[in-house]
Amino acid sequence: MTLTLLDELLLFSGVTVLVALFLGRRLPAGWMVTILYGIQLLSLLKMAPLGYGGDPIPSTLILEVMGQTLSWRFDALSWYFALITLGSALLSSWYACGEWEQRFRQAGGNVWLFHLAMALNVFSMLILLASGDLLSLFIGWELVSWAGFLLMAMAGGVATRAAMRYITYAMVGAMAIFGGIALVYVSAGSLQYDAILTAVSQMGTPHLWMLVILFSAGFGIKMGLMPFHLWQAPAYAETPGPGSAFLGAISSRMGLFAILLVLVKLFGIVNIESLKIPFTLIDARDLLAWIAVFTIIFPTFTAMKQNDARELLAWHGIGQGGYMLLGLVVADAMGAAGGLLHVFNHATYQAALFMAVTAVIHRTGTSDLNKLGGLVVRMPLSFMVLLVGIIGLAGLPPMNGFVSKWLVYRSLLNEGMPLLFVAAVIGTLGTILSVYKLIHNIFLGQLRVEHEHIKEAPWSMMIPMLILAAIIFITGLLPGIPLAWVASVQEAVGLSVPNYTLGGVESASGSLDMIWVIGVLFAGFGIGALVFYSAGKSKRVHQLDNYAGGHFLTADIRYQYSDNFYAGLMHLIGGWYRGSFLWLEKSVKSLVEFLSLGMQGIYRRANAEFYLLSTALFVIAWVVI
Amino acid sequence: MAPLELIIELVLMPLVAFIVGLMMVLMMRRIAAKLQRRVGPPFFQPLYDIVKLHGKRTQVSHGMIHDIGIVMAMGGYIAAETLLPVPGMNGIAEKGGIITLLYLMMIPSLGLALGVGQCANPNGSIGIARALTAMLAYDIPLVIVVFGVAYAAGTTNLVEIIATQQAGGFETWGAVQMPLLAIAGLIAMHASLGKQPFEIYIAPAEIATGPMVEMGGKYLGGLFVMQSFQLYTTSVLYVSLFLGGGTTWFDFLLKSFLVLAIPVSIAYLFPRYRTEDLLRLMWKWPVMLGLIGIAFVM
Amino acid sequence: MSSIKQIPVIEEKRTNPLARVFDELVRFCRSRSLFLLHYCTGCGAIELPPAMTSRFDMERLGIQPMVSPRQADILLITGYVSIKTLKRVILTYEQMGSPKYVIGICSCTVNGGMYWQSYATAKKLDEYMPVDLYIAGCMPRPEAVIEGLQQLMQRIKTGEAKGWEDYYRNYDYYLGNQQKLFGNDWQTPTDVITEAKHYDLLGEGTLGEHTALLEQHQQPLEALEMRLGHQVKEPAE
Amino acid sequence: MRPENYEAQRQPPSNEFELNFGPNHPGIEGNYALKLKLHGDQVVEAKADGGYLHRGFEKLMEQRLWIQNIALVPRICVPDPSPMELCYSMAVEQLCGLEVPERAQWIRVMQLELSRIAAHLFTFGGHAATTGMYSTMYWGVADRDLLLDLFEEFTGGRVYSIYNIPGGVRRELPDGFLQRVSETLDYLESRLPDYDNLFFKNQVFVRRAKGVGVMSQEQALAWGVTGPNLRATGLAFDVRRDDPYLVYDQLEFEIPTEESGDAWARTLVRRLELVQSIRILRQVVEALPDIRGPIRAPIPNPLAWNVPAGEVYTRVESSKGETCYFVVSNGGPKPYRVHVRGPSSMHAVQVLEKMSVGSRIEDIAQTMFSLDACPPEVDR
Amino acid sequence: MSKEIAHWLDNLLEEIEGIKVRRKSSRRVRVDVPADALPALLELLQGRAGYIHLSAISCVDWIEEEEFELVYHVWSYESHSLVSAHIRIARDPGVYLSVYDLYQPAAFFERDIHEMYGIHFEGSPNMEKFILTEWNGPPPMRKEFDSEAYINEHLSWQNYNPEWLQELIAEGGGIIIPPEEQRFSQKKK
Repeated sequence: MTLTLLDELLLFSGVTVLVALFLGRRLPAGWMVTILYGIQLLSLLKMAPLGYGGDPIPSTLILEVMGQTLSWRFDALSWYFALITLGSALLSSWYACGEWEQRFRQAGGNVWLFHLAMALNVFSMLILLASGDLLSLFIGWELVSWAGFLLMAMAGGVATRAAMRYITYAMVGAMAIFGGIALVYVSAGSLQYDAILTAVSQMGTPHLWMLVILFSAGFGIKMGLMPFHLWQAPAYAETPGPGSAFLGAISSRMGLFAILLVLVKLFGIVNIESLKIPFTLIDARDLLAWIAVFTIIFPTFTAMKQNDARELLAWHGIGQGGYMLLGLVVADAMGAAGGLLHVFNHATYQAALFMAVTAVIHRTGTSDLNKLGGLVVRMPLSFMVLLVGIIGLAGLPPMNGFVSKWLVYRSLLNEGMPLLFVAAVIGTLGTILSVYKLIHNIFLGQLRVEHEHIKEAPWSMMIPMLILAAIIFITGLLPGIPLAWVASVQEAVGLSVPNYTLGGVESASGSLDMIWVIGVLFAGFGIGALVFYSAGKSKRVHQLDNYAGGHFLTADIRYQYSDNFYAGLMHLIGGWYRGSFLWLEKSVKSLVEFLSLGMQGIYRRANAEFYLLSTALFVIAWVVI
Repeated sequence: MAPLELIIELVLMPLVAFIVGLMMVLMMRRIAAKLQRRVGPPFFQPLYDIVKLHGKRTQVSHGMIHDIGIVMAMGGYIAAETLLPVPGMNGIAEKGGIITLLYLMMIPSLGLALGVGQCANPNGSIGIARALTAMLAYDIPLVIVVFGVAYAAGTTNLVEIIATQQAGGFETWGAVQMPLLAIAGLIAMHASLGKQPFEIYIAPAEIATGPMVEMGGKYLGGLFVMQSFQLYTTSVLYVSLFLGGGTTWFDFLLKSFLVLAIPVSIAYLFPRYRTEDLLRLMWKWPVMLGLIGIAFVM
Repeated sequence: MSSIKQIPVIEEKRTNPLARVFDELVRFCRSRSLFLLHYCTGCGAIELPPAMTSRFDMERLGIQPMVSPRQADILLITGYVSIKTLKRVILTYEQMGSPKYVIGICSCTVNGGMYWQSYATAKKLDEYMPVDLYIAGCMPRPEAVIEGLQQLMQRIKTGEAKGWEDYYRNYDYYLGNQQKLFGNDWQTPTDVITEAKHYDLLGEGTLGEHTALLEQHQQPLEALEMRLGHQVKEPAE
Repeated sequence: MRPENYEAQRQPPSNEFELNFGPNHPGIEGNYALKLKLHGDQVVEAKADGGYLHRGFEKLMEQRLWIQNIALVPRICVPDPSPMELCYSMAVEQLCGLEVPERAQWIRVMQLELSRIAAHLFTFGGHAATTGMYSTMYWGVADRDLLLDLFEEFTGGRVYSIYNIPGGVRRELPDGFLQRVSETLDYLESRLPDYDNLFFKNQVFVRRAKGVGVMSQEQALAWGVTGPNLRATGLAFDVRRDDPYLVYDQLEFEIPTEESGDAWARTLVRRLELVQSIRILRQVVEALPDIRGPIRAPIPNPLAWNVPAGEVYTRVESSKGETCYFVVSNGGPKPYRVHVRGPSSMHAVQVLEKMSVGSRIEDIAQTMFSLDACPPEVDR
Repeated sequence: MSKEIAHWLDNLLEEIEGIKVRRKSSRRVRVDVPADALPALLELLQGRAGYIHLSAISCVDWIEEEEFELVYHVWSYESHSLVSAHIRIARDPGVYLSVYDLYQPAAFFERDIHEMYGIHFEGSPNMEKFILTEWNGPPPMRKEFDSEAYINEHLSWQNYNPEWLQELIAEGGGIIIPPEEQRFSQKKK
């Protein structure tokens, strides 16, 4: 039996888990694991032809369970997601294994558990990405859910509560998916993709409806789609720093991967589009698109109100997922390319942002936006990384986020969807507002007395951040590089491919060439700098030498404008934050609690989460065995 | 296109924009003076101001980002000018298109926001918060308008948008074809200029001129340059979208100045809104007009 | 002794004719574009709105009001300065970017005017900061203010208005007077001495006994430099 | 379920910051300061900070002759100096028992009312400028200049006229002056519709000013509010009518009131007072030619003038409210004690502090200008 | 003020012990009361006679009698008359009660008198300095504070002596101020 490249990769990944498990307590686990991630990445790069239209690589491992064949293989889609997964895992782990780890240990954290959880996450994600049929997909799905729970819950306290909430959601999602799989099995008689493809074409509308709802709900929960988004922000924000960078970068995208695989590849956008909602003009695709758009808007505007840097970023993570889904369900060549490219772009800048924020926490001990300020003079490199990240997140040139959002906008324009277009732009504007709040409250404004003597983040943390910043800029300058991979993904799932170039996209109805745009932009900066710096030298003054209506400022006065940053805006929209989804969640929870109370005589348990959890576990166990 | 020619265009376009922008600043101040029954500044006043500010002997900086912010504010507009076709010069308009242009026009705001943030002045920060809020307000009708125009033209390429308008003379102008969008665009443009009643982020009596509070010398000079670029870009963009661009420099400049004169004349007759009133206004009328306009287009 | 000092005119050492033309241009523009600081220090400010608005219209001379000291070129001291105001005026003056000009409007700035007996107002403005021009009167009419501003423009054009240089070059003298009035612990956030060094404006009178006194009690106001890496000064004990 | 649900749980709610509003700030009237504590854009705490214009007038006046103080008093309130002169002169007259000739009284009324119009025009300008409407300011200040021209003609001074002296007024009106007054009044009346269209009927301004700085009548009475600010809460009280001085009891005029007590009402009351002042002036212009006689009562040598001992409290309605002088003489050549009670000492300190709390930063300047607070009156 | 009201007011005021009422004009009443009776008087005036507007509180420093005179001017919007209540308190220690609970405007006047005369008002909401926040000298309005001496010590006076004036003086013209009248000489410099 010869090992295929995929086997090699999975093997390395498994070895990483084992190394973290058995050697992690004694030896410097961080460095070892990081190197092993590097090896995994190398072995993934050996599969690079996949990213340029190569044939799928199967695994030699095939299992037979209950008459079902379980198989694993890698195609362009899997490779693309695996690249992002391993890249972010490598950089997050690298980031973690220096000074951050020591500090984490001093603070009472369990470094071993952290690395183990990371390794488990990577391993399970690879398993999921490699799945060759629906059953292996489901197994991978469960593994990912539990591995994620481990990472989220490890910080204890608030984190555990958030993780419990997550796993509850995940179990509900799993049940939905399981239901979907069961339904598919009933109609197709098999869980192999080929069989399903043929079965889908013969399915009736109600049947298809059922499946679409079940799958998109199940996968959507992982992705944080509205209205199942509530778990995500607290869970990611409470994960230890590099872990949140990793999770924020890729974890939710597993949901997108599954949606891509099942809804786009197996069911086909055309089939979904044929599902009309009675008495309205919209169909299931529009429904998904609107869900995507609301997923963009609401979490983004919720992020604007956050006062904790990590919560703010985590909420944005949910919002950005909306762009990906939006691009995918528009599903023309540019839209799908934009959505898929955004997965890559989002992973890069989200990881960079979480890392920069973690660097700030590492130095100052807080991520409270109202307790920071003016750090740019102390942590200029972290500032640069955060700046690059937020430009990417906001989708402004010259960073990579612009390209993917541009593609999504163009597809909406081409397809003639004005409302979706406007809604997407509202999301972008909201993003700009909230990321400015982020960078302003951390790095700009008044430097507080207690931060007078802090230093720049250590190099072990700085280098991964700088690498990410470089990737963000380079893929912004040359979007053709990731677009090539995206194109092969599109081919693999049966979507049309845009006419991409190294610098962007060519199209009859308006093209984009980032090389020119960025070139001109930097030329403009150059001329601006020439004009500016030719005008005589300037002198830096102390921050207390500042206009204060003619008064003298002293260091003990807090004059940083940070809390309720967009007060004027909140006068209008503040009343719209009603927490309806929270209310919905609470009412469902109390309903379950009420039911469990009713059954107290039997189970003697009133904890809804535990109840749901155990039920779900039981169901899964019953199914799998 | 020959590379040399292109390079000459890329140099000339911002230069022309700057000079025309200075004249627009002058026009704005002269219109204000006329409405206020006074004489107004001399012809070269905008230039005097900028040269003087750049020639200041001591310049107060609050740090690197303060400097970079101003460079970004100027550079972003310089870059944006090359994406904005003028008669006889297209620059790289075909390589970016209108969406890119709109995004490039946000770069100066972002640069300014960063620079002001570093100044550590609460007035400036409030000003930036208000400026970004105003951006949220006027960009929504603006993108509706842009969507409508681009959809009607079937392209995001500004050169083609202008060409389609010029194809049939006056009747094919965007303003004639899509009057509702043109009105919505005018309101959005007025708001994007930040003049009364939409002047929420300058507001001297409230936040001591907001973002400009710590800007002096070349920093303020940079903002003056940015202002002239802003006036030029906004009015030329409007002319390109709705008034068929320009076939000759004469009608191009005539249209641009006339378009700019409308909001500027209105501005000095109004006080400023509160932030939420601005939002309410911008999200109500122009958005409604724009959406109806799009419905007609589609 | 007369306290109206002769301000030494420093010759510009530019020999390059192009640079001289450029200097000339900048001086011309400085004279044609004057930003007033919007700070009503006293009652003379009531005649500024008429000078600014439709009847006399300062803007036709290129003069316009500005809000913060950073933006302004001219500090108009409109009348008596109470000691509490004088502190703010000095702070404001130091925050303005050079070249900056001080105009003392009203007689009170010359010698205390009709408040010569008042315990609360400073009498001679030019002890505390260099004054480029006085416009006497109580209060001077808008025409007088504009006339004065035009004279200032003339002096800027010929390069005579150099009060701001005098503040750097004779800082010790001004600081001494300020310390006499406000007490020895007087300190503004602007570090005039380092600025003078930075812009090559150090004169013989910049440093002296008063600046030595200032350095003794000065709170450490080191500029927040942008630093890379780990070379951070350890916190002072 | 309110938005708090979305707030991160660990954040303390109080994240206030400090903002100094003035003295070098265009939103503040004159040289005055407010130290604000803000949360977002809401004012949590406001502290007035005065004394920037303190000259120690009361001390100065104790050191100068009775007649010298005439030159000092108008400087206590720069935008509206005439009531200060009058109030002081009335006090000295009452201490000495001087009878002021009738012609002088009518001329004084004319001076006061011209000064009131000028002050109101100035206030409109300032109020409009705080809301970003500079055209009104440019117009208002320029039209005020016409009144200053009149002042210059009959008193010799544009701003500080120093025209009232104990016993009467300093000099007779120039030839044809009344004609020019009524021409100026005609012009002003013709301009009022312009102001209405530009400013008072401007919907944006109305929207800005309504509901800003509201006080009820009870609050106004408890806080010691006087003048147009009190009338804007619905109480028709005017010292000119209810505690008459000069010849105001022979003149016909109304006391305009508004009910809502906000910045809008205060501005509107001033706008209506403008009409009443013009009406009074027209009566004066009509009556003055027929009233002949001396313009001042004979007074002793002012350089050696020992005013009889006693104390007196005089009140005058200035454009800002109730202006009072408490003058004590011990029979010497100089006042023993002069206490100046400017209306703004209430408006600019306590009332402004109380109104600011809970309001928004964009309304602070408007509140101050609509109260027409005059810092030199506070600081003295 | 009609005679009836005046009569009624007189009757009312007689309830206070040691009161001396002097009617100065139809709308001005001067009342002298002992210092400890003032709160009762003001309460009476405010509560029963409608004198709800505290126009001012004035302070007079009678240094020769070692007393401060405090004058409370209250105005009635109903009877249109003003009552000035005079009290005398000892100059040392200069402490008196606040009437803030009766009249809110008193807060400003009491604060003002506190910084200008150094009288402490017990129960006043804010006795911090307001105008003289950056003043370290004695309360300046007290009669013993000599502002000229203070100025001579702290501030310098413009010695205006231009050449043309010197020439005039040399020719025997100009205004020559004899040395004993030169109050602000430059002798200190």
